[in-house]
Amino acid sequence: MDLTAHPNRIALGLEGSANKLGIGVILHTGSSLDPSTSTVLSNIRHTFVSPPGTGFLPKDTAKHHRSFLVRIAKQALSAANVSISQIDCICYTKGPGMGAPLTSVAIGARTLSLLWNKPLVGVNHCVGHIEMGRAITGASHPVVLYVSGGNTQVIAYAEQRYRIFGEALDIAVGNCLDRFARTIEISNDPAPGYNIEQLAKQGGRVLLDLPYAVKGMDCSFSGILTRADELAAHMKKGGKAPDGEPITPADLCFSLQETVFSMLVEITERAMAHVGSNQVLIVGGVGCNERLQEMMGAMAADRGGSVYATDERFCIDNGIMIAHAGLLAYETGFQTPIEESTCTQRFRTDEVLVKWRK
Amino acid sequence: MALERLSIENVPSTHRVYAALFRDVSNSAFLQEQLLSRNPEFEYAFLDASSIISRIHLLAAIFNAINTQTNDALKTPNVHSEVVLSLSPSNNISEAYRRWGVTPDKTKGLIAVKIVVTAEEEEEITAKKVWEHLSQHVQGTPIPLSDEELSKATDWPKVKKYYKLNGVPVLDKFKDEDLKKKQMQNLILMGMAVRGL
Amino acid sequence: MTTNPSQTSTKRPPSPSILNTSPKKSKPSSPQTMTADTPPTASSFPLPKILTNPSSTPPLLITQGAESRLYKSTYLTPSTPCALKYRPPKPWRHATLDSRLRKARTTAEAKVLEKCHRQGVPVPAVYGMDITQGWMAIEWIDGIPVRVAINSHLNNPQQNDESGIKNLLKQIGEAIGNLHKIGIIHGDLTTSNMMLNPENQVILIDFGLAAQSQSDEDRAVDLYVLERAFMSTHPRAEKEFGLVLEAYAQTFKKGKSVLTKLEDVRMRGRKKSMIG
Amino acid sequence: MATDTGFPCSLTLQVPFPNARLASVALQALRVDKELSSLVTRHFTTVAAAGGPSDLQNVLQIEYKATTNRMLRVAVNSFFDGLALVLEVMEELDVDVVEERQKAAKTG
Repeated sequence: MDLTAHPNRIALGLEGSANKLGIGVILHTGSSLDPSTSTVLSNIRHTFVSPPGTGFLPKDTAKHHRSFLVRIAKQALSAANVSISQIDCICYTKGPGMGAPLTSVAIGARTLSLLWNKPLVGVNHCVGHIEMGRAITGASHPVVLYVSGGNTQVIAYAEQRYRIFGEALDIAVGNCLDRFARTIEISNDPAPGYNIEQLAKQGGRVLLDLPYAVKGMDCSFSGILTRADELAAHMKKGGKAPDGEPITPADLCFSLQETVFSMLVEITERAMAHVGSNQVLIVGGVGCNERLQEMMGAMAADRGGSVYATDERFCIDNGIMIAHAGLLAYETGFQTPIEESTCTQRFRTDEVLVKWRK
Repeated sequence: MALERLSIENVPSTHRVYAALFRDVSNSAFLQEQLLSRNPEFEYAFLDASSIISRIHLLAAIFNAINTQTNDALKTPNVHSEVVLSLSPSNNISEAYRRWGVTPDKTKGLIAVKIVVTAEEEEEITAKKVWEHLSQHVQGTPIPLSDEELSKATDWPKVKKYYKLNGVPVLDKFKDEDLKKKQMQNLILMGMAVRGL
Repeated sequence: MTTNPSQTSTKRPPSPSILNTSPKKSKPSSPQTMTADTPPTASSFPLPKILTNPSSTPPLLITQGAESRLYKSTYLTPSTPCALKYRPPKPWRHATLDSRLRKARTTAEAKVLEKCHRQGVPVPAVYGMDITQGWMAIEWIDGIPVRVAINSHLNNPQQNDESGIKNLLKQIGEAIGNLHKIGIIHGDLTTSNMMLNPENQVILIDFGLAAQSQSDEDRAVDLYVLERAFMSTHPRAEKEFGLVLEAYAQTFKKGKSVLTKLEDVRMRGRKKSMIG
Repeated sequence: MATDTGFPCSLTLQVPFPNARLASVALQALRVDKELSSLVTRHFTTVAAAGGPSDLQNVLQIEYKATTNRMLRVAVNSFFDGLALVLEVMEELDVDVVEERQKAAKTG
């Protein structure tokens, strides 16, 4: 059966691989052979915010997702204003991510799939980000920088796979920023990275020396975090910057951002040079950062291209991207049988057969 | 006239570079004395030809010196003394003068280099003046500044010592003398390029 | 008369991107190409002034790499072809960090190339450089990037040149083994950063991220970087990559323990799909 | 009940549902995820309620076996977390409930 023969296809997507629970409804119109149109019918999110100085633990995050799943699903359905009979499939995040939160959301997705008698589609979280980014920005063949709390990857499409050209060899960049936010005990609300960004805007007087660790198209952040933590301890003891002024949290946030973002822009540029592309798409939670977008934009412009980024509705984890990527796969005939609808903490971007692209 | 106007890639069009090679020089002490006393009549780089292996070797030193001058980063009094320092793989200036500069009694083969900034139309007069002055003061036999003549003058054991080319594994690999010399030249250019790094 | 290199270069036809690996689309790239044949784009930073002075071969932009531009020109004499590698300032990067990185990388690159030469590992020679301006003139290597060579093998299966590709992969392993043996880490091993010269010898190029190290960990990461670049660049030759590692361990006696370490590095890499 | 030598601690849960369909939904939704520990085994079935018609399999039955009581408790607690979500989804998002609510929203 050619599903794209249906003029309208609708999917419900559920995401909960980290501390955001997101549920959204997407509509695809037109044949997928022609450029089909994607319309966001609803995109609802609820974030588990842990107290300053702490990270989100799997157990608490899973509990949050279970408590809010029905409420958020009801909101998503009512905002989308679609009836159950109009929905073609239920999409959920198969991985990668934290086990317990993923499983909680998967249980909800399976129950809906069984109750509504709709096929289930397991989606790779990273592919969700990439496809949503492409759909929103119209970037056709970009090098993708995927930066979040769990992932740092430079990706480009080739021969039915999103191939990983570069990645963090230890912790993800978002994890580095989040953990540093804990070190200096700044708020996790709305997100630690957001608060680092705001603080960094007050910095700029000095650039404190942090390790710069790029290896080919890969990079590493744990050494930088260690050094930044040391500098924070130095600051708490009244330490001074090279210019003789006391070190401030703003100096630290500024220096940390400037250093890690330079690394990200550099590995992205390397990938662009390597594959011969001048488009960059930034996805993932860290992709909201305006300084990162600005640096990336300047780099891309220098190469005669441009940067594509989405706002917080789409770059922060959400349900709509899962619905969208799931529906793309579903349109090619892909389904996940209930008995195989497990979750997996480790699920590499390049494991997915991207059948919907040429 | 045995004075050659050297054409070097990327040298500013305002610069003129002249050089001459002499053999059997008998007044090296006098020549060095003029440099030491900063005699304005003697703004030259006087190089000991036995420490130079080829034209490329010489050109590289001259280009490096001119580049340093255009960057306003001279480490020695002027562009001519900078040519001497440029030949060295280390930052020790007096050692560079001793090894590549004119040395009383020891220097028999001499390369004189003159770098001037002049307009194109004055070029001919300038060259003539330079040669008149040189041939008047250098007591020796002018010969063509060719790779062949330079080769004859080269004191290899000395050059190998100066550029640390003894016991370098790569040089044993080459049977062919030309290839071996090219390898040595590359190593010399690299030694000069990474000077002090 | 000098010409503006960026103007000259924009007229060059774009070369095939690595993603077009299908036989129909990919064209053999020019034998003049020294490294990744990315279409050069207009440059907002001209070359340092000294390199814009008269030359018999004004610098022609060959590639705009990530952190450097590569030009073809001549050095000192019209008969000495060279590659000019220029690291332009990156305006998007903090000026302090930018100047620190550019200087450090140019210095490290030159030192590594010198060491390779002295130890007999074939790499391009450094003819001259200026670390404050961020350029170096290096020996021009004729030939084609190994990436192009591999792809042309892959795209001509009827030629039955399986031995050709195997021999090439073996040579790659040997070249890296020899490099690691003398305590150097390339830092950016890809099949675009290797040339196959007219004598069919594999020459490693672009030591812009190279470092000196004797540690198995660093060596393993070096191989891992290549492995990943190889898999994404030549997915159809994925299974053959083992030949590179085999030849590596044969050339470099301590290579066995590096390969063991490589397993760890791979595992760590896989973990990257986990949170935290 | 006979106890396995390696898995001495056991517990059988029975969860009655209004009908066999919902019991089956719960079973399918909950049995997919593997037990995280190898120290716990479990078996899902649907059975008829004691004293009810034998063809009405409206009870979800899970037999747990574990090496220690602690492992058993962890596994069963986790099961209840999942079950609670399944029940809530059934109550609030089953087809008839949603349709009801959408109709009400349109008329109201």
